Amino acid sequence: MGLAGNAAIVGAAQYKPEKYQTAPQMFHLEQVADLAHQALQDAGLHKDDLDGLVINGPQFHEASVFVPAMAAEYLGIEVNFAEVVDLGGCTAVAQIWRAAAAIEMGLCQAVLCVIPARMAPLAPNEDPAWMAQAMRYGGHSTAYGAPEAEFDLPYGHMGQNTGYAMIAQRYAAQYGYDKSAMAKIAVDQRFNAQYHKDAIFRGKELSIEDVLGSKLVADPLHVLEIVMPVAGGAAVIVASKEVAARAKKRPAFVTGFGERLSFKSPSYANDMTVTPVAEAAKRAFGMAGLSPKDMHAAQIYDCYTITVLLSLEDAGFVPKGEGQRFIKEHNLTWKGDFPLNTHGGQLSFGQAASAGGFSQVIEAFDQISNSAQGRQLKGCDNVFVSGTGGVMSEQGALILQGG
Amino acid sequence: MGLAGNAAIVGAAQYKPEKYQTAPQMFHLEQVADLAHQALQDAGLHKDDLDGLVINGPQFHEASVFVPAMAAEYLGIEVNFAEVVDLGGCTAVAQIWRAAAAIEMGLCQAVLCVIPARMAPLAPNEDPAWMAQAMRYGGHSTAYGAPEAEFDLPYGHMGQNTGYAMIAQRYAAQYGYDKSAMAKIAVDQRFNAQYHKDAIFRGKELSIEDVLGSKLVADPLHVLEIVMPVAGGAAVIVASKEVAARAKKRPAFVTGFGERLSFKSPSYANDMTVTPVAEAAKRAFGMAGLSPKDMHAAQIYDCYTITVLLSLEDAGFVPKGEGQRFIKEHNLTWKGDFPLNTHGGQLSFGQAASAGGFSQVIEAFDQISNSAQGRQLKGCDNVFVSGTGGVMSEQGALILQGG
Amino acid sequence: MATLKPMPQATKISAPFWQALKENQVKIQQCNSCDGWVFFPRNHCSHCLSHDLDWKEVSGEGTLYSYTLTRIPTMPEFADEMPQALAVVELAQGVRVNTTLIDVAEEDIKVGMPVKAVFDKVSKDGETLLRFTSVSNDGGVREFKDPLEGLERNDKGQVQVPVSNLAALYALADNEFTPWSNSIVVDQALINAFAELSGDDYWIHTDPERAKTDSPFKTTIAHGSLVQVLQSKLTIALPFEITGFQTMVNYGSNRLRFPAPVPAGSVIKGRSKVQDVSVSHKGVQVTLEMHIHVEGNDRPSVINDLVILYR
Amino acid sequence: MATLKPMPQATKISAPFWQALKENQVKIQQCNSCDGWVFFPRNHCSHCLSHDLDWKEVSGEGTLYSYTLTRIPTMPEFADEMPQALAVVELAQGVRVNTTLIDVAEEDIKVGMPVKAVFDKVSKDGETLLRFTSVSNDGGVREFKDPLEGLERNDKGQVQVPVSNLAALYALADNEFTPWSNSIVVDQALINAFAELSGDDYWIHTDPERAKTDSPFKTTIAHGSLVQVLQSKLTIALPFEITGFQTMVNYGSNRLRFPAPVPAGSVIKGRSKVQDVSVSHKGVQVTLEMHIHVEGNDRPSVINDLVILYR
Repeated sequence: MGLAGNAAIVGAAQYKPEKYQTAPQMFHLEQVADLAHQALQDAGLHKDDLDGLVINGPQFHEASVFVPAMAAEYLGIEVNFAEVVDLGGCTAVAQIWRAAAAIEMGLCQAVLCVIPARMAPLAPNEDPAWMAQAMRYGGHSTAYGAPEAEFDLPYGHMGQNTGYAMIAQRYAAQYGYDKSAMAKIAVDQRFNAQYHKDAIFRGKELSIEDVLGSKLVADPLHVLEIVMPVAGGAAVIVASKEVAARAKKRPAFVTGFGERLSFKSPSYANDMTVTPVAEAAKRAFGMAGLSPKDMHAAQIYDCYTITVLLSLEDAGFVPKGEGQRFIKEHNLTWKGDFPLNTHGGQLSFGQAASAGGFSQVIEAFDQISNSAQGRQLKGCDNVFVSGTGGVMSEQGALILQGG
Repeated sequence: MGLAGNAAIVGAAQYKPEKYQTAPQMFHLEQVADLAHQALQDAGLHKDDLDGLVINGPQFHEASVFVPAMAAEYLGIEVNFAEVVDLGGCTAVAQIWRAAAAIEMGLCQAVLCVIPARMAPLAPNEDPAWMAQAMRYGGHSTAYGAPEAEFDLPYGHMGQNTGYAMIAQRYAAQYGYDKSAMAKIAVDQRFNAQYHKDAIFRGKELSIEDVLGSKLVADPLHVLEIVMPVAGGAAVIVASKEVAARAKKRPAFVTGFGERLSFKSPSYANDMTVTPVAEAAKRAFGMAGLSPKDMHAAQIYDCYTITVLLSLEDAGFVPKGEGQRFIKEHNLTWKGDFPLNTHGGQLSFGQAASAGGFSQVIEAFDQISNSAQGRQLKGCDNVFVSGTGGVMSEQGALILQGG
Repeated sequence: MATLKPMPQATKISAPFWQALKENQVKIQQCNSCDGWVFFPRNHCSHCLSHDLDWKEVSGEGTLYSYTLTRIPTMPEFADEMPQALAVVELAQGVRVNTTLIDVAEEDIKVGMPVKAVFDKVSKDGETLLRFTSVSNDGGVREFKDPLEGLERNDKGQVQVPVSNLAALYALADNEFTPWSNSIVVDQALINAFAELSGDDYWIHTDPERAKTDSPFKTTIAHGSLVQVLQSKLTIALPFEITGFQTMVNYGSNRLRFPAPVPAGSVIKGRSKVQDVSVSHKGVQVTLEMHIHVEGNDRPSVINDLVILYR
Repeated sequence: MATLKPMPQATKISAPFWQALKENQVKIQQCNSCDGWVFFPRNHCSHCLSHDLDWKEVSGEGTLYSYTLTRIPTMPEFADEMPQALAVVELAQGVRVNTTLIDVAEEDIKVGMPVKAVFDKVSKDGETLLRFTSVSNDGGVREFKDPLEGLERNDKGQVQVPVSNLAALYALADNEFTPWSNSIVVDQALINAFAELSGDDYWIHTDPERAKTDSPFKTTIAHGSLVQVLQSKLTIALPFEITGFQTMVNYGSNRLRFPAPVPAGSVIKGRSKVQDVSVSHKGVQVTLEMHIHVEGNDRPSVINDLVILYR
């Protein structure tokens, strides 16, 4: 059942995270082609090797429908698998396993996974105000009949911050809450970011006091425990074993994955503190025939510090309720005994919309392929990657292994 | 490679096609739940059997993003596979094989595939004019930087009719064009529609003279060779062999499939007259270990008569260039020697947006499961189904087999 | 009434829920097939998909499942409630509701605490949101507090609305017209005077003889813009005065329409209402919708959406 | 100029293509890495993804790959070209272009026929679409044909535009102001007369002594609405007259603004332009943007978007 491990990540590209105000503006089609080009070069492959495409569906600038067709035509490729994913921050992880599955089913030999996340230029007569208007409700749908428009917005429930904060509060009530342990997640990751040339917070070190002294946004979350949205974008090439054999870098085989979507608003979860990654990771480890202790690094989706805590627990790295102790007892940096988000995580690397999830995927590939430069782990063969969309609504897990 | 044939269609539901003006208006979430309920009843399954969801991504009324999460929450289900498809008229076929693949990978035991296509009610203060405005360019993107906005619309290239007409003209120049053969496609299908209680053109018979005497829209296509958009919607349950064993009806196993996306505008095709279904069908037949002559019926996506002609040829039912002769030499009705679109096809059953593609899938299931009432074929075990999106931009093929 | 905050729009499906709240009841759906409770409202059971649901009144009691205190407003419009205690309440029936907890001190909020419903009247029309509070608190209804209440009045009796009081400003946009103004007569002499002043001496305004035969109105009519400018002679008792601004600019009109003619000799009167209040970097913009009618005619002769900018 | 039809909006990427057309050249991109030709314009090669592309002028010759004749317009705005010969042309370089074939009789159109570029000037500004015609036809340029050309003129020299001629109506919205009108003086006497007539006798308009000290303008100023209504005295030479309608209704104003004051004694003048023409079930709506300036002031004192409905 599941994957046999015959598909691998063979190349990747990622724009340096930048503030929206100063980042280049490019059409999304243009970004797709540019990122594909860079990722193919990284792999040492040619465009004509591509026969599959996985792209983000929503929020594509040039079209709201027929997005795969428009993108494939623009790239000049024909594909046997034309896929969109609409899983928010889980999209990157979800793209990778879908590409691997298409390859193992024999549909494709090389699949482009891509998410453009720089802003497109405005038309000469376009009013930028529409964008501010569209963002006003923090991504919550305001459509007539949308449950969130009717039952959340009137009370002030919107965006992501407060949902994650409520999950943290519930966790605190059940298991206790150690603020400094939570802050340490951000601090250790910031340490890692100092070793990644593209991290947005490179050059800005951080202490636990800094985190706890930063502005409280929604109890118990401080601003330095919340990701910063940036412009960016990423592409990853997933290929068959045969194609991987002629790629430039050491491939990262996809040997396990899982996906779980449990709700939109965590208010309707069976148990708010048991997150969907539990099921996703269980399946991923089972598929790979490995366990959390076999992992040489964990690249865990980190929109908030609480996401990391719950993912560590629910993915099986530490028993439920013991995550905070674990965090304090371990050095989570790339130099430490539990290397976590060795690129800095999205908290310190930057979150380029749903392409932010690729930062974790690409860091896993960088570590496995020995491309992690100053932060390279020794003997990094097995890496766990997670993705999280919405308010822990949808989560995915990958096991990547050096081949 | 591909599917082992361990997943099957076990239940389905489909709204009767109705004119938009008179059809009930329902929220898309409401339609999803209602269609799921009906399809589960058809299968004899319970909501809690569902652990996978495949839904249309774009044009979902209540949300433009996080569509699977919103729909799953509304249904009250948790899923291990949360999928959207953005392949226009090919979406239904594409949903089915994705569901089957998820099942064969062991992710799911029962997957809901669903496309709501009735209109949602307008909010009390909502201006219906926005909808007319949005439809003004026939679904062509008008976004700044969209190639079709820049290089097609200024010349009048838009919508689907003229693209299909140009494909027909090219075909005519290469292979000749027999108007009455083309009209016969619509006529034979209309005959079939007389035997389906829900067909929109039931009670209205048609002759070749009627078709050729109907208004010419874009040479060589007459209005009676072009589908009529209607309100509707459909759901199909795909389940594992184990679940299928306890379903009410004879299951239709998915033993082969293929998908191919070649362009957005057929102007950029390598050869406009060789359509993507060629690759898709080849893969599907190969996977199932069957050939076109093994099929007991063909349910071929029929947005236009030309689509049917090219699909018959490119899917391998008849050699290239000989389709028109074949059509004249065979009785394509359910009573005939080559049963084609035995429900009437979308041309005579009605095209409910991208749910229209489900009419072919469901007719195949109805025939295999002996539910086709007055138009039931005898001994119908193997059915070919195709789907077509855009202007033959993206096509898919399914081989369904009674188990 | 315009409010600062997003308001729920009831659908055919959810209407009984909102109607019950107006009547100070919590009603949720229960499935007749599986007995499961359903929230938010749907046309099918979220446990078994049955369509056989009934609305049932429940006590509105439950426990606090989780909460957070917002230290930055989730939208600027919620600034007046800061910090909001955003909450998830689990009703006794097991369903959860997104809401806000009110009238509980920060230090007294505990996950798991028993809570009860508060019917919060958020508009004059009785629109009601379902909030919760500690069971140890009194009362199940929070009456609508008019944001204009308690504000001072000037000697004309107008409520004094500081330009900084957004809630009160929004409350002005209540879609209620003022009483009618005084009436004035628009006679031929006035029309002639305006014709001379403006230069618009078209016969339809100035030639009663010709109008009798040639005009569809069979008499002369006033210039639309004459009636428009006569608004200065119509004393309209706006119930408020905006205060505390640096400058007030008459921005012009967003819409000026002349839907009905004013025949010479007509008596006209006017009234207005606040159509919209909006806040931007330019300041606070108030749009007054001014209507001038010929007495006895339901159709206005002038509609003038006057925009005034305060900063 | 407003046009009936959707017009291409050049991007940074495609601008050289459209600019070349303006200069009666067909330029497409060629890849320096693989020699492949690229169309439509991109920032990378559609064959090898290289970013090393150059714009090359090509002959514009090719063959007709396919076509259709539209018997129902794809948009109402294309009604004047019916039947359009929508075409796909394969250039000699192998790339294909969506276009229209022009000046070829229906019966002469054949898939595979050799064709050549026609640079179709679709606006006064030289905006050019790339159309194709038979190689046996003359000329590579179709000059812009002003839809107003050839229409009759009345005795004032105004072009007569039938309300049914949509192309000509759209051509009116050309964003060019008329010449200035005559000038008139807005003196204190006129202001006083208006104050009396309208009832607006606020000191800022009527009390020169107080204005000297208290007004930010140090003198009295005219009422905005006075200046607005004086437009009747400003003779503005619109270059057109719309004809052939049943009724003409002065709908009012979509926007009325008073951006600059008019001090007493100022000389004012006006001009206008057609801002918009739109067609709906109500009829043809023409919006005239009227500006009134104090002589010597670049900033208008009145902006009035007057809406006139013809049906």
